[in-house]
Amino acid sequence: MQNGHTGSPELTVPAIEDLEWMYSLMLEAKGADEAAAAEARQGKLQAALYPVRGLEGVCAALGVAMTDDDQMISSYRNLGDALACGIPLRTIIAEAYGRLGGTSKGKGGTMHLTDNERGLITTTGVVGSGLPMAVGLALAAQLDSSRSENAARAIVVTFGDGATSIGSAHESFNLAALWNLPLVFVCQNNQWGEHTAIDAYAANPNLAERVRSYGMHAEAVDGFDPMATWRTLSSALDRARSGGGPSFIECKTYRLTGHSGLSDYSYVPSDDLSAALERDPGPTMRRWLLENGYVSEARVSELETAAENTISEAFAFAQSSPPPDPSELLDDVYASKEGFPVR
Amino acid sequence: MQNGHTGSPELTVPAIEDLEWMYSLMLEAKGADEAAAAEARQGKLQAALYPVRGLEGVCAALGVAMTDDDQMISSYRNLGDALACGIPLRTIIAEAYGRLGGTSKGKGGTMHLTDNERGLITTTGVVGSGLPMAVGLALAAQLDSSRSENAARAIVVTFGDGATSIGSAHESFNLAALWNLPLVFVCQNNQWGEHTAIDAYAANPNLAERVRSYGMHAEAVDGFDPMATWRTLSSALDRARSGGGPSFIECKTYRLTGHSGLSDYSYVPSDDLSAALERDPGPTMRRWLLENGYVSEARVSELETAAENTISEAFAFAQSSPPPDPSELLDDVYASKEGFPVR
Amino acid sequence: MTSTEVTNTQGAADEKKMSIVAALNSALDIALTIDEKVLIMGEDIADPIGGVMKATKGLSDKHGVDRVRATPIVEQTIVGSAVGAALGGYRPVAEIMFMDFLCQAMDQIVNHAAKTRYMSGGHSSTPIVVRAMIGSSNFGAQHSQALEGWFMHTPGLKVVMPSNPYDVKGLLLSAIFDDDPVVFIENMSMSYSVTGMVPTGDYRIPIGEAAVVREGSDVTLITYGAEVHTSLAAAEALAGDIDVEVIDLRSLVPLDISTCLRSVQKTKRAIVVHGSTQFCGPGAEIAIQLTDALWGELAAPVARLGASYTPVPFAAELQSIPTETSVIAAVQVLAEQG
Amino acid sequence: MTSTEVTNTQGAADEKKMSIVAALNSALDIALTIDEKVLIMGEDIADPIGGVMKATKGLSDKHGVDRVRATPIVEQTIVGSAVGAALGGYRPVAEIMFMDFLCQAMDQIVNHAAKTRYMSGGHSSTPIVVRAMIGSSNFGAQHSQALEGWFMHTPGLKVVMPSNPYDVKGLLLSAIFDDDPVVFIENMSMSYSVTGMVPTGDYRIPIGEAAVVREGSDVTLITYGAEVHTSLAAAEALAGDIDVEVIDLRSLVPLDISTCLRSVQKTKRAIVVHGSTQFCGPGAEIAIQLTDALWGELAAPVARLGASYTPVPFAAELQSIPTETSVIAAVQVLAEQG
Ligand SMILES: Cc1ncc(C[n+]2csc(CCOP(=O)(O)OP(=O)(O)O)c2C)c(N)n1
Ligand SMILES: Cc1ncc(C[n+]2csc(CCOP(=O)(O)OP(=O)(O)O)c2C)c(N)n1
Ligand SMILES: [Mg+2]
Ligand SMILES: [Mg+2]
Repeated sequence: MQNGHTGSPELTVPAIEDLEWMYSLMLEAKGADEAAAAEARQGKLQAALYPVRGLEGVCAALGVAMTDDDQMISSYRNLGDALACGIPLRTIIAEAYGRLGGTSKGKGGTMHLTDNERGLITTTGVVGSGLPMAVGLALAAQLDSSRSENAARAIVVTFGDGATSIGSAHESFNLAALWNLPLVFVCQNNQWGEHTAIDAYAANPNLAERVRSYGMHAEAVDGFDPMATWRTLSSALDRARSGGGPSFIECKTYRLTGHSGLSDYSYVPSDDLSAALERDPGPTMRRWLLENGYVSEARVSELETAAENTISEAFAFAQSSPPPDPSELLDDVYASKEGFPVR
Repeated sequence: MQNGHTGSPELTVPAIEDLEWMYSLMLEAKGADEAAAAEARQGKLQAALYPVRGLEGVCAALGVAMTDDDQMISSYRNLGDALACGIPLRTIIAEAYGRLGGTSKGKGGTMHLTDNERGLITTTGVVGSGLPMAVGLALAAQLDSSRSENAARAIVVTFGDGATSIGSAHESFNLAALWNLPLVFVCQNNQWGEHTAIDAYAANPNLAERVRSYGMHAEAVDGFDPMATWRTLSSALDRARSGGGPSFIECKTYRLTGHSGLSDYSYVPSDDLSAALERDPGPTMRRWLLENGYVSEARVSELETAAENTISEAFAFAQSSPPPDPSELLDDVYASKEGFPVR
Repeated sequence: MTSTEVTNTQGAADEKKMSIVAALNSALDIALTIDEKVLIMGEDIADPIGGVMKATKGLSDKHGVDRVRATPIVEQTIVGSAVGAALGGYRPVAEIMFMDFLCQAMDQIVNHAAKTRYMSGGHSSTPIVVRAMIGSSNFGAQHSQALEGWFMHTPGLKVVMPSNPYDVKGLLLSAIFDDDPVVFIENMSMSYSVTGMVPTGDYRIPIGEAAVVREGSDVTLITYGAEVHTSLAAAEALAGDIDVEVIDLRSLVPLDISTCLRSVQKTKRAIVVHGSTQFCGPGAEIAIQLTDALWGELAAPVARLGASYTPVPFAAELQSIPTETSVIAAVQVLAEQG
Repeated sequence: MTSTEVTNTQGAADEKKMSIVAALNSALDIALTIDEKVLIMGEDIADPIGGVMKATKGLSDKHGVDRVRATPIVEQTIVGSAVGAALGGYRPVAEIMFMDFLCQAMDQIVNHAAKTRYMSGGHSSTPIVVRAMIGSSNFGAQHSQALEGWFMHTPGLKVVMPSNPYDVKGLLLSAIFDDDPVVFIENMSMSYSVTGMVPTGDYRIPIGEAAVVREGSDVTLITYGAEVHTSLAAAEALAGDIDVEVIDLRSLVPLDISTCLRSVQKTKRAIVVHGSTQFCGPGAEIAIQLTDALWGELAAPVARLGASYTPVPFAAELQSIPTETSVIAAVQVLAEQG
């Protein structure tokens, strides 16, 4: 998240620096995804990759809406979320290479980015499993704020549309509402769960409507519109921080690539895909920034160049970061190694 | 279920023989629960017991609404459900004593009554776990009916209000709706999950409203009114059999005893309990039968005596039924014993 | 009853006769009192009922329903939210009624609690305790499983399974203040029937130390949980004839194999006795470790006596779990061998 | 590759080179064709994608989406509805992508599928197959666990874990038509890389028969799944120096201990090699059974080589699972012993 930015919803648009940061995040997410896929295709990177394409605007909006104190739990499709927390791209990429410079010393991999200082508390590779953990993290936030004068913090959990099918999501919605937790459920609805379209797995694909019936605030927003998403997320986060309870925000987008880095997506109806590509959030934001005069062509180019540099610097850093020593295999299983079997 | 009764919803009330059968079931359920608790109190019966008290009317209505072909999955609070399927009380009680004459040869116990011929396909002791199995059983029914000229059958799954919290329920609601299954979710809402009242565990205690949002028919009915319950269940079952898809029927009652056979329930607010006892379905049905002239006082007494006899005969049968031989320990783990470890 | 050193930080002199449930309650009360980061979550745990076994009786009244939280029936989310609260700086204790229902929470225990430290490269701790109870055959096959073997087979978890009120309290306090996730297993059969003198104050028993609960020279019984009592009864019955040493492991991970080795080096004969399924169970691990370490020194193969390869039967006549009689028989067979 | 008799009921002469995925596909296709009660359920299994590993490619087009059903992301209900459909007379195959996600379905597998026959006093059968895949460290610790030990420790389940296309097809067909629930475990690392000649028609390999896949006289490696290949490679590397026999267990429940005994009676030295965690894992059971049966005959303790007591690390430099090198080293150590 942007240092010091409070995500106030009274502003119609974020401050210029935040707008620029948003656009940069979108560029970095897209560019890094592509660079990683290229590396994987050449066999130079052995990692599961889940591109953010289509969700960049949601991640960017989240990054500005969250304060430094807010915390997040993310899932495997986490590159944009990690950037939203302010994690430097190079530690994200180093983790993908399994290097010591990664967020988790190379032990977790792409699906398990963690940066406690920057508020990315954990990342799960299991669909839906972030939600119960977010309930507990929000409970911690609620208890903390009831005990101290410090500003309340909100918890964000991100997950896909497909995750709403699984039992843990249901249990968590009820509990968050029951306990009035400072929790924002950010559903990154890209209309697909791997190869299955939402209409094929949900009897009622209106997810916000479903979650509203638990007795919590739930609304859908156009996730291809970064400003609208920012406003909706900001007010959900404000509500959470001010004791107004949890929200479910369904950010509707469309998946602009395959499910994973190298996977085929010829099954995606081409009309739907091209309609979605028309609304590709990066180019949309670029046009909007220019048309509304928030930034100049020159500044946009500057940001674009900077993003490219950040990306190449990140890959260079990752590739030159040393891997963990084989002897580290047995570290970090427990707080101390004493007494445990080695095999 | 009553032999040959088709549960047609056009009738305002069931046939006289069905009404009598309903009243008898209610008497047997209540009387058997009490007799079992007395035996347990004296240390003569070592079994977990979950009395049906308060739900007798729902079970009786279900028994008449279901046809012989319909099938049920029940839970630990199953005595009334088992009677609804037409299972003789004596095999139910023999199972509670762990005897060969029980529905499961004494191997399952009170929480695991099974009688495939009479349509009680399985009984689970795990809250909520019956629902996914019912989805599969309903799928079997749907596939069978698409392949044969035989009458379609409906599947019933019974569970408590507390079970609606757990993840498996959510997954099952969506899947039943998505696949348009011939399945009736019968929620036996007695307002309590063990010691926790529904308002203390559900942010929105309007369960029918919650399930409606999955895109299926959902309605609440007064479970203390056996006729209203019968009508609602009958039409849900008809809808299921005729391809109209699943329903969620929330039968609202109140728990008239403790959670389990011998458990304390002083925590239940006494006003609520006495208000509920006013509506105790057995006495209510008795009055209604007499007031409307469906049966005479004499016939009612006859039914009451018959029920008492059935109960004492059931306990006598159970107590005289032999236990399984110790050597049967290793039987029934697999279809054949060959090759498996014994310890 | 145990040889373990006791760290008694308050009211050292005060002792009271306690059931296992009372010992649990006392440990939880102390933990809630001394550290505001301690939380308890579970079904029906708030007052007035205070838990189906009453282990939390009085605690929500005393410490508030914010910290002693009754939940809906959501095992997965009870454990999952404990994991989340732990990541948020708390020390949650999740109560799961019957161990069988841990099946609902395996993802949070195994994929998350056990792995967050490792997957974060050591940056995160998940100090949760999952308390769960092994039921009894009166409840049938879904309320009576002993599943400690699964958790032993899952790196990242500690596994504790005490046999008496003193150990219960000292180990539960250690578990709560341990920085790793602990699966803490209780036996329903002992909850009220096993009592003992327990200090009323705070003391800790280190996780990972076994106790020799009966000395003997002929055969070693290595056991834990409720089977400690079965084993001790068998040992008493055999006294004079066969001199049986009994080891109460108390913790399964870390496993105190040294204490076992010292004993079996002396007796040359050992049986591992447990209530969980014998096949692929804890006894296999212990037996092969002993065999390996004492190769050439044993008088007979290390034997095992676990539960039969069946679901737990309901009928009392069907005995799947070791009994005093079956332990005695196993000891007699072993004593003759070799 | 195996010594098992083949029951080939159609097109006996026809064989084709198949990957493991092709063998799975062929088995499923045959099962769907010969018995209308066979169903398949799982995430993304319908065409056009035909499953994330493409094991069901073409099957929903051929047999209909009624019988090859793509589901929402609901592991618990995939397995639970398989149990229900089985109780309703069908033979469902539930596909769970990664074995780690079986954590979500443990209740249905363990509390229900494994126990319905017993709890019903033998009145019910639950003929389901749960197919699940062990992933790889490239996916991290939540997509790479080998959990067969849990299922071996659960009475009521059969557990199958084949190593090659021929066995995959013959065992999957047996599993589908078996009247008991079967957990059928695949290794992602072999899905496409291991190929072999496979009959195109129907044949069955009995569940519970191991195969001696390499004869040798000095040391026996007892293994299954992907580690069969690691073990064979190690054996080849040692050829001329140490003569290694390799046993592919193929099924873990029932466990063919007789084939192991015959081999170890000859070699007097054995190592159990597996990809699951060594501590409290399958190797412990096999090792102690061998020790017991061959007491006094072994030249050295039965050794084990399983995964380290860690979550599976992501970085390629960290090796938790047996490798050709570590198997070779273990064989060399054992050959020197005794
Ligand atoms: C419990 C579980 N089941 C299955 C998977 C395999 N899987 C990974 S991503 C995915 C699709 C998830 O869809 P969605 O929630 O919409 O998120 P998206 O990938 O579209 O961002 C599946 C099925 C998993 N990781 N966890
Ligand atoms: C998964 C699971 N968690 C907890 C329990 C213990 N338990 C048995 S009954 C019950 C309450 C269930 O309430 P409800 O669904 O309303 O049914 P009722 O008992 O009121 O009929 C609980 C918590 C269980 N059997 N299964
Ligand atoms: Mg999606
Ligand atoms: Mg209830």
